[in-house]
Amino acid sequence: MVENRHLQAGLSDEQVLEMYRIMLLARRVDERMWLLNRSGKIPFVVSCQGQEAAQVGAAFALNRENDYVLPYYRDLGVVLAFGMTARDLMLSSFAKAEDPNSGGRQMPGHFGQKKNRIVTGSSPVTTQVPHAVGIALAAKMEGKDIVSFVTFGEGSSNQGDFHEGANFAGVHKLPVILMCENNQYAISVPIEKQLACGKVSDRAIGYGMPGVTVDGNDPIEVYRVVKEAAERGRRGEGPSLIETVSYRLTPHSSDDDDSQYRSPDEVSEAKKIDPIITFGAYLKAMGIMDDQMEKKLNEEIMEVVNEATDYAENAPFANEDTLSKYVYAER
Amino acid sequence: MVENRHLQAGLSDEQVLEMYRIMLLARRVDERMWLLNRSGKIPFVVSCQGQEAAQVGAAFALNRENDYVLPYYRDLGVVLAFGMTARDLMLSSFAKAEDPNSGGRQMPGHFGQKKNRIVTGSSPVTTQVPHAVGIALAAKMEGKDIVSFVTFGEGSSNQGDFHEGANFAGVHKLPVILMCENNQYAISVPIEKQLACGKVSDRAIGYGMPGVTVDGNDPIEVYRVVKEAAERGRRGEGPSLIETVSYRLTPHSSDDDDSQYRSPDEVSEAKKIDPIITFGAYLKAMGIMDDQMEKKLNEEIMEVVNEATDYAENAPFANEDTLSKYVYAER
Amino acid sequence: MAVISYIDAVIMAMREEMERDSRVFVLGEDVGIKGGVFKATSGLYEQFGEQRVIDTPLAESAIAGVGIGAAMYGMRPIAEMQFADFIMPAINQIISEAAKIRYRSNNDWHCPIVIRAPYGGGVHGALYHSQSVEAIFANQPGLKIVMPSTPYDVKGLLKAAIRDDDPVLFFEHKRAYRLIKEEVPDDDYVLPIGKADVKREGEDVTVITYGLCVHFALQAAERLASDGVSVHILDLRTVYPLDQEAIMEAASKTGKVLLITEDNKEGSIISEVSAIIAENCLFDLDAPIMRLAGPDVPAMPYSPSLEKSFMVNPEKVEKALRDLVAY
Amino acid sequence: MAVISYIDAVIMAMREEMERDSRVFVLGEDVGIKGGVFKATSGLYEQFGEQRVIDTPLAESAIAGVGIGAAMYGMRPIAEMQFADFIMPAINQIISEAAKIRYRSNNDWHCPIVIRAPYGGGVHGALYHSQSVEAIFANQPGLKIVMPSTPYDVKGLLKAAIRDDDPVLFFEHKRAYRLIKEEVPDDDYVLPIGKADVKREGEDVTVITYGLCVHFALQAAERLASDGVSVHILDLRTVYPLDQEAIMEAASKTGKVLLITEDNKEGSIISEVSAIIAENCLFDLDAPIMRLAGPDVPAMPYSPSLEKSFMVNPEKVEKALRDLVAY
Ligand SMILES: Cc1ncc(C[n+]2csc(CCOP(=O)(O)OP(=O)(O)O)c2C)c(N)n1
Ligand SMILES: Cc1ncc(C[n+]2csc(CCOP(=O)(O)OP(=O)(O)O)c2C)c(N)n1
Ligand SMILES: [Mg+2]
Ligand SMILES: [Mg+2]
Repeated sequence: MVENRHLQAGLSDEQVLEMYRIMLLARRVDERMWLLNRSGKIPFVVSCQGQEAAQVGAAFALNRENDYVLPYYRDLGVVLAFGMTARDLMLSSFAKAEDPNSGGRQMPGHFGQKKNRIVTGSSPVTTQVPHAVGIALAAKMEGKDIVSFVTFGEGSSNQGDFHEGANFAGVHKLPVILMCENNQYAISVPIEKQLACGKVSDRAIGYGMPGVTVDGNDPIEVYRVVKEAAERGRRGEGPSLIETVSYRLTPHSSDDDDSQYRSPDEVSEAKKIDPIITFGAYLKAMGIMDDQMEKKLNEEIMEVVNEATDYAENAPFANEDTLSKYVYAER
Repeated sequence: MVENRHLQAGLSDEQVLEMYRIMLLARRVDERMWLLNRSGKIPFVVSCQGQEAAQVGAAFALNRENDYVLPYYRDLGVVLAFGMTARDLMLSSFAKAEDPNSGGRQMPGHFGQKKNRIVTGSSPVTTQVPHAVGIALAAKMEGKDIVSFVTFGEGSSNQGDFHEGANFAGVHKLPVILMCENNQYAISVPIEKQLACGKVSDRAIGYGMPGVTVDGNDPIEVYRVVKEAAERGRRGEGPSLIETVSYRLTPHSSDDDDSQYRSPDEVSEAKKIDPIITFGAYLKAMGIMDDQMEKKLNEEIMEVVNEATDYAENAPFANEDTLSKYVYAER
Repeated sequence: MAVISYIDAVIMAMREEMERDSRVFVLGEDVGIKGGVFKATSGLYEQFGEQRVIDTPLAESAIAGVGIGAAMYGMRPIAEMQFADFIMPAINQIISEAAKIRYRSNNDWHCPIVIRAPYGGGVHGALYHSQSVEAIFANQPGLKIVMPSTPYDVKGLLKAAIRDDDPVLFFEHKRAYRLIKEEVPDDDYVLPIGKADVKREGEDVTVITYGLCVHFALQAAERLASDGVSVHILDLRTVYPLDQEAIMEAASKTGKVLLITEDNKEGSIISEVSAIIAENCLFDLDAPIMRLAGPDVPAMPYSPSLEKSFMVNPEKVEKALRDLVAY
Repeated sequence: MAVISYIDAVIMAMREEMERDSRVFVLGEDVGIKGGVFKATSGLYEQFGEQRVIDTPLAESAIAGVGIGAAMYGMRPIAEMQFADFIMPAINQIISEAAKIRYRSNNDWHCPIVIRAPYGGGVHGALYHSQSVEAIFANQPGLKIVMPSTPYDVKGLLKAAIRDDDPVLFFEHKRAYRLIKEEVPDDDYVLPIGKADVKREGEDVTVITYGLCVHFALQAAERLASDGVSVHILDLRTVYPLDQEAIMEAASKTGKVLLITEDNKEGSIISEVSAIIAENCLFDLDAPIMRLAGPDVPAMPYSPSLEKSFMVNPEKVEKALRDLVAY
């Protein structure tokens, strides 16, 4: 018999079902984007596939009414959990004026939505780490009970900004959670050519913070460690580094051909432990979801995805006149 | 009875005496620079005082005919051990044309001398770490038995370039020795406000390299660990991180007033374990040096320092016409 | 109204703004107990405490990046770079992040940070403690770059920068810190960012410059005045984006223009000033647009002979002006 | 002699130099087994092995800095920045180190590194995959910046850059990679860095530009030719330091000058070109020095409507030229 792990971790049946729903929504939105890209309707996709469990597990461990998130480009699961909608994401994919992330100015995957405390991001990797530290510092100055949560890839953990940001957070004991979504590749470069340490979390001690590595395919385990880190932060004990290990199930982006550098076998092995499948199986084993519910959930989600696609496809582009707007504050 | 530690470490009596001579020379050159500064003859000094043991101990552990060093601004002991002369250093202090470091173009402490494989350095801290990695990479490509040795302060270990350089060296298993001369202050900022980890060497594991912390006042101990690191590097086992703990006995530089941020007591406590004193005492305890030898050594060194000062003071400045030389290769 | 130095105006502006708005705070290397290596934050640590005057680790990209995060949250950080030369590790944060936050988010987020740094030469600072770095940033829409020449302007412009809703680079000439003094009002005033200022009215020849060179130009103008030559001097004050109207007006007024910068010549701020004139009021000119600048070598050397030969000074300005008048 | 694309010329130049000199090696992100995200190092890994075609960790300051160290040792590294936009974290290494090594060591050390990066827009790359970054570096003596427009120039100039004894930034227009093709000799030739090139002889009006805009200018010139207007086109090729003589000659020849860049206008390369003309051959001009450039917004947006409105194109060039001719 499968052990009930979510209750132990403090998650209700409703919560884990909701987690699964968001993971599935992220996956379906992502898959739709690939279809749209391959049919020439949108120029670019970068995927969350394989990382939904880590993203949604972590988001649920935060205070989604109060905390700040600084997601990286794969974090569909994080932003959906923090209130962004499928429609918002599709508007971004189609680069339409109404896109709340950027009004169609940025590529998809460059999230930002102030009302949900999703902090605007750029393309150069890892710049968001010091931003997360600054937000935690500001919140601390104001005596607010806020944690900031920032993610990045394992390749990106080699940037100077990771080091400088983590060190600053450590010295000032700031409530920041640094989560490295280790998907084992940085475009074509495997982790052995990116880092010489056994685990990304080995870096934590150098910043005087705890470091843990968890199975990124297990949303409950990710929930548990992020929850702990958030509590630590709220208690004034400082930052934490969490590494979630999973596998990038798609090519790096729609511009990449991953058959150039990894074998189809390796990918199909990883697909066997796809978190959408394994977490679905867990919910069934727990009796929280049955086949019929699953089918219904899928149907509902497809409806949402279809509606979002149609809406976004038909929405207008930004007017050319807006090109020069918002360089500086308007008087 | 004091234990004979240098023979155990593989150092002969002559070698330790030579180490002491160079430490003392570094100290006396440094002291002279302060005098010259305070009497208005040179605009700037930055000191090695308190770090001579670490510097000379490390240099002696290297192959001084073959290895490359990338010293930072305090490393008088390293460059003297690698063949730079007191005269060269004084020419640099007086910014004279004949200065081999830069022809008087750079401030003192910005070392560089190709014939001795002392790699030219700049002011922005820690940029030399990736350079050391590149030199090790190049030497490895050419199959040469060369180690590169790079130093920096503990404050500087917070720069992105430390992280990026160390990681590169770790991934490519390059023969680089990274030595952090931890003197407990970065200008006015004490180590607790610079790093949250217990030891700078705690950072090594994050780059898959060994990290060790040693007493920076003990040249024999520093010799031992650097020797080990050099051998590791030559065996193809990759880089090492070494932290030498000592204390900055002077203000940060001639522009600094350290009484603003630390107590005279703290400084005088540290002076009690000044490596010039303690290592001198060790040599006497070992019967390698007696008072008369010490006196003679001091006299010889003062003669060298006097000669160097006179020579440099009387040497000409670079001609104004040379201002535009060496921006690019001359045809 | 007291006579104060350029650096005192820096401190006064920050103190007043910190008193006025609790969201304003300072971060940088040695800005706390030491009060900064130039003493530009002197007294602030004592008055506002270590929560609002933060000694950071030695890491410029984090100083900028943490400041940017705090600014996005809603604070008003003033980040100090110890020397302008050491802003280089923070360029990615400044250009990729601060400058683009409002634009890329379609006005959803913004980034009201001030980044202060002492720049400029003539202090035996050698290559890495003497540079003018403004040209690196003067092609980045979203940024504003302020470079005041006088204590009065320092106070009014630094206060304006702190209240500005967008990122401002505020470069202070380190040689001016204690050299330049004047009367500065004790009360609260701000000066408009983006506006140049006529520092001397004249009829025969126009100088357009900024920073310490304004003073060199004023001295040269005095000397020429005794020979009956009247020099018009425009102080750019904001070097990006430039005040195009003021530039055109100043150039057209006399028809003879000398542009001055302490920076290397090629690709400097005054190149853009020249291009604005050549594009908009070419036919008002009676002489080529002349430029006086540092030579195109990497940065000024330490040795006094070479430093002197690099630096602009009143004599060089005077000579250039006489040549131009005689043209 | 075969017709090859701009990107094939990049590969050919590197391959030939790697065959010729064992000190030449390549390092960067994804340059190895993948052959680069644009395939600009395609085949090199197979031919020269992983020792000479090095996949680095994702860290640009290290890519530049390790390359600089190797260059000081005596190697000839070619460092690839995956996109020019991602050169920002490496700026400290490039400006503080590479550019100043020869000067600061009084010629004792030098740094023969080439840093290649794809730049430019028109590929749906949005803010961070479309930028022109040359102006950031075009005020740094010690650096050379090469930006070729054609496959022939790419091959000759990249080979020259690799053999150069000083650091060279080599920016390749990513939209040109597969768009621009021409005959390129198979044999070994180099072109001089620092020299501009007349791409079309004409009598009535002069265009000075570089990169992809050379092609827009050539197309516009064709259209004007049918109306009897003859356009002279100078391709800068090296944008720092500029070829002042060629600029003056081209400007003086027709007396009407249009300068073009894809970059934001204020503070761009063409500002310096304008300043050179205004300083040296003002009285040869029959019209103001006109500039056509990207608007002063942080970078070009993703949405096709906005990207199109940002980019220079042949129609915009044609219109500007007709205005200038009519002046
Ligand atoms: C500073 C910078 N350099 C290069 C790139 C190009 N780039 C985009 S994603 C990527 C790989 C990132 O790998 P990793 O951090 O492991 O994240 P993953 O994509 O695997 O989730 C690279 C090199 C970039 N965006 N920013
Ligand atoms: C990038 C950069 N930022 C700031 C400085 C100014 N600065 C020079 S030395 C120093 C402190 C260095 O402290 P540490 O690394 O501990 O070395 P120490 O001087 O104590 O030997 C600072 C901040 C600099 N040289 N480079
Ligand atoms: Mg990855
Ligand atoms: Mg220190």
